[in-house]
Amino acid sequence: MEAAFEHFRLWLAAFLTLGIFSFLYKDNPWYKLSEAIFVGISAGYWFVVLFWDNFFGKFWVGAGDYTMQWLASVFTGGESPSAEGVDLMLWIGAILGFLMLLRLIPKIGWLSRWPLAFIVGATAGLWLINYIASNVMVQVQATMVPLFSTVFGAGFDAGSGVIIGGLVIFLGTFSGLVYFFFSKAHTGAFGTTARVGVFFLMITFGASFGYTVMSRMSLLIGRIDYLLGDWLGMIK
Amino acid sequence: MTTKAKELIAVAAILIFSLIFYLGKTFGWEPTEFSTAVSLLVVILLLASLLWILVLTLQGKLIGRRVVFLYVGIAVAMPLFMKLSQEMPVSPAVQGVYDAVTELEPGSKVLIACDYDPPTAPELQPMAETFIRICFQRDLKIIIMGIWPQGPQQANLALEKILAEPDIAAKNLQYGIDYVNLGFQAGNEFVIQRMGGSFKSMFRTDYGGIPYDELPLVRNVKNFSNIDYCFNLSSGFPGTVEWVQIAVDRYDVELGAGNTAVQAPTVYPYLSSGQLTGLLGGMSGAAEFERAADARVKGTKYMLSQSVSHIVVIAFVLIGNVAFIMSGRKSALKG
Amino acid sequence: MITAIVGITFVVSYFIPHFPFNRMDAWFADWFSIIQACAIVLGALNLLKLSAQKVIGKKKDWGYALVIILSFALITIVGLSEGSDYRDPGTGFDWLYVNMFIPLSATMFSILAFFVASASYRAFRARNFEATLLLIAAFFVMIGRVPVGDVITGFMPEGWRLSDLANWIMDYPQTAGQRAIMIGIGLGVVSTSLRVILGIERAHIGSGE
Amino acid sequence: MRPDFSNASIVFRHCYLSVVLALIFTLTISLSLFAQEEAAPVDSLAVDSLALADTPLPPTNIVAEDQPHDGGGAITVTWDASPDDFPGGKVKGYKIFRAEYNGGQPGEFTEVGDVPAGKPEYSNEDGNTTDGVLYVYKIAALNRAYGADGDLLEYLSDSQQSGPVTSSAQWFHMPRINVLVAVVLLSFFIVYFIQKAKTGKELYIRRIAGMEAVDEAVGRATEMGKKIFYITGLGDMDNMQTIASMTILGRVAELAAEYETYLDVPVCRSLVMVTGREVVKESYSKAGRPDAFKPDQVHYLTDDQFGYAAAVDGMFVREEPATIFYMGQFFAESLILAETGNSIGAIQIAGTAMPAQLPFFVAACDYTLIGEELFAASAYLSKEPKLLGSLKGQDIGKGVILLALIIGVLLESFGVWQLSNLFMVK
Repeated sequence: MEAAFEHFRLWLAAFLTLGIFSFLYKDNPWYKLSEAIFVGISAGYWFVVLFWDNFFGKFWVGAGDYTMQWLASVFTGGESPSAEGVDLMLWIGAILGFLMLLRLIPKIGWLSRWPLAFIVGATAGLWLINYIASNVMVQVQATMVPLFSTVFGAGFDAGSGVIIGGLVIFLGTFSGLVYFFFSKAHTGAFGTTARVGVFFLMITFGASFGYTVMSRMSLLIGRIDYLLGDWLGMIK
Repeated sequence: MTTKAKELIAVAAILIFSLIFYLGKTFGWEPTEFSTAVSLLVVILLLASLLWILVLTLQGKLIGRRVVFLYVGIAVAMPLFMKLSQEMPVSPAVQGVYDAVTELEPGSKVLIACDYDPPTAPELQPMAETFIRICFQRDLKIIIMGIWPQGPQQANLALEKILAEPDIAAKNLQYGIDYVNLGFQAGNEFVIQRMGGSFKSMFRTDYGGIPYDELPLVRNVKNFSNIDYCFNLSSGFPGTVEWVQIAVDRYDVELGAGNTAVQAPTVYPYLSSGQLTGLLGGMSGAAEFERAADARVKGTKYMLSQSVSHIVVIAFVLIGNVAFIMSGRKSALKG
Repeated sequence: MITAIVGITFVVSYFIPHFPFNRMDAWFADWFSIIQACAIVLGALNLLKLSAQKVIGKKKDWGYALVIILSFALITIVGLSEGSDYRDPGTGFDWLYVNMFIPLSATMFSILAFFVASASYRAFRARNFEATLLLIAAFFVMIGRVPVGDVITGFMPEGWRLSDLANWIMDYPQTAGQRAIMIGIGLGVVSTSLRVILGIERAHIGSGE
Repeated sequence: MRPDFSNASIVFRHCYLSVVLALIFTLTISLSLFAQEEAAPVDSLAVDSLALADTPLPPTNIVAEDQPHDGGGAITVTWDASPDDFPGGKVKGYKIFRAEYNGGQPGEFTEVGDVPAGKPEYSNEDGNTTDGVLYVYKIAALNRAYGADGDLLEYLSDSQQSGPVTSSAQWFHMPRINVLVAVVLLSFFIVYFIQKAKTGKELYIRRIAGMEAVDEAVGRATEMGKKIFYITGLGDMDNMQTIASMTILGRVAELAAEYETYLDVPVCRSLVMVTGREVVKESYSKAGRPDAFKPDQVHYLTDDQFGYAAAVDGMFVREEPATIFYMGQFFAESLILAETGNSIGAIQIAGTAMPAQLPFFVAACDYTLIGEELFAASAYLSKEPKLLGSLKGQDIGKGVILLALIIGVLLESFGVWQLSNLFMVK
């Protein structure tokens, strides 16, 4: 029985793997079936994970369970539960989540706009600061480096390589930013700088393409190894 | 014959082919391995077909997507059958890990932190296997843990495989005495930080639920000061960067790391600063590590496929452009 | 209104280390994950509803819609019935994860390798100067990352080989371009956030209250 | 690393302190040389001749202070390294002990942490001190050695106590004042130009190639009688790219409603589905066709990255849309989607602020909005003066940065570092 189960396991995974691969040829029933299983399984997977990890793990363990016990103790006159590790602020999240669910009732569905407005506001506030600090200021500071010396204050000691490198970074950042100007026509000297900026952007894209491409192959090798090795035993 | 019929026949052929080999495997067929001559022939055939694609493209006949797909599939699969004679130097970064492990006294305790998941297993699993093998061969004690949920699971797969190897199996290693798997602990980098105080506070029980104090190997391990070497397998956050910042910088742990090719460059600076004793980067790192340990298995095998796939991509870029320039950049090619 | 107040509170909280402002972002992260957990009920119901409509109406491909419903039901029932240790090895949920979810998602991910090859063949053409730059950068980085690159340029002195060139491209022009993009994104986010907080951009909450 | 002299008084204090410390230090060492026996610290383990040789000298000058700019609950302790703390020296690390300080007497000391050798600083980052309670600290230099029977022995030498200290919370994070200035300045520019735009002043905005094509792309779908797909990416509503994507979706939906073309928005986050519905509904009524809106135009598939990619790929090949938009946060699935879209011959317009995915979109799509352009796109599409004004304000911010870059690099090159320090984020 166990052996039969093991056979089934290997074939199931192989069946699904080949089903997805078959899409490369064209859309077909095998792919459609694998796709439907994939959508159902993965939607269910995340449903379960979010339920146990976020709702149960965060809210229930952190606040909900305590509140229930506390309420029970109030009504029965028993001992109130220990408040260790309890964060009643989590209730706010639960209430917002509940308002979200009110969408299911069309009449009061508009209440769900509150949590949405809250999320969008908080996101805007948080990221406004984070991006100014980490994207703008940190990057500007990183670009402001001495052009002619290796260590700060060392005077004119750098080799040609470092000087060229420093210049390239400065010019690239500068012209790249010029490209992003929206309210000024890209003509004349300004336009030329913006065009240089585009060149730098293109080199960036090329380099990151070349860089990522290589690592993508390893996944394919892993899958083929499963098919030919684990499943069919053709290779070691 | 209609297309539909042809397709059905193709599917049937694949099924029958699979069935034959699957039954073959079940009844104990040996894995296929190409001899040097056959390998050479396959390589020549692959190159010849690339040339043929070049010629076709030059004539203005752009090959279809499906041909490209088929070609990539074959080019990646074939090297897996080949016996290897690819010589590659072992880079200092990889040698660093190997030297650090081999210099440990027998009986030393090694912590393996597995912070990766199945999608990156092709790159990191060979590293884990080789590392575990070296440890067992040199009678080092292994403590496994993970701050990625699936890391310890992957480590178990590796353990299972290495323990089944004849020379390791002969040592008759005991769980709890020679190796333990403490399992996963949620909390990202804070887990590392708390482990600096006490391992037990983070891992009350091991993977299987045995209480920490009932495991002879770790009973006397209080924190990082009782660990002789630490090896981190990482494919993202939290990973090697956090291990360096906390375990190395704050608790003075000696750390080596294995990373995916994508992540490795972000970790390189730690290597030159000495915060890492060594680094295995991507499949090539795994292959070099196997070479250093003189056990060429998965990583080495994968590496050939990896090289071939790189060449294929570069070749496709070149072919596309040669054809494009030859055609006088006039006709916009559509594919 | 809510958006504005909440937004400004979060901006201010960055500068105030005092309680309760120092806890704001941690709280928000917790609240958000709880809201997410509630909202996925809406998403899942929507998926099931659309699939069920297909099955009931016997529309095209209704069989696959049924498969979606069944596989969703299967993993959800198994996962929810197993308690909070649902992820441990040996559970049914783990079995479904390892033997169905992983092969599917790893395969879908690996399909990328094929698309990378076909995109390289088809799209990376030296159409104009910009495209040529992109191509050349990609080419040098790719070839610099395999041993072959150094073999070809082995005659050059150390430090001038292809792998060094690839590193140089990554370290300097690539960094510069990346930085320009990042600073630009930073400014774009700030401006968009302000528009949202000021209520000028309010498409996201739909028509008036 | 370059020193941060932003606070001159601290510099002065440090200089002064270090002179005093150097004196104390010399004294201690000379004393210990003359009288090894007396200076030998009290060992917490057995004091025998072996232990004596292995016991390091204790650290000196323990200073405990409230950790500044925090929410309370943390104390920073610094000390001067033990003379035995050098590479290869006897000190392997330090242990930190803490006791509550009541009525002028320290209570029982307990170990609260440890740091490796060479790092004479500790702060309880987990914030486990209670604000208002007085504490005293002492630091022990630690040496580890293997005894004759192979046991690991620890040798500790305690330092003097620190002065009593308590942790407290502050109301303003001083070192972050530069960020505050940046926020205020940038917001001022943006708000100023929004106000100015409201008065009706015409603003020039350069063309953004991808956005020029939106009309044409929607029109093409109408001519061909095919669908339009709008892909919002993997980000949830707590991501600015998704919020920007939602506003662009609004404009696209408006066009689609005008042209009477079916707009299909498959999403992979439930909150995005809810928001997307509001957005599309609003756009349809703005275009005067509220009856044409169907909630299920915006529908959820799965939260999983590749499950979503598989499903969307399937929809692409089955329904062959004429136009596909990709706006938002994308990861590895970008090329899977864009290549499939390309193979069915759709017009594709993409926009993302994920630098790693931009090259793939550039390769496989007809138009790509790069980084900041994604955030500018909604303003550009709407042609609303207020929104365009914010773009102008953003540009002024960019101008300031460019100017700062030039001046900063020049100053740095000639040895002046103050300007770049202003941009340091703490």
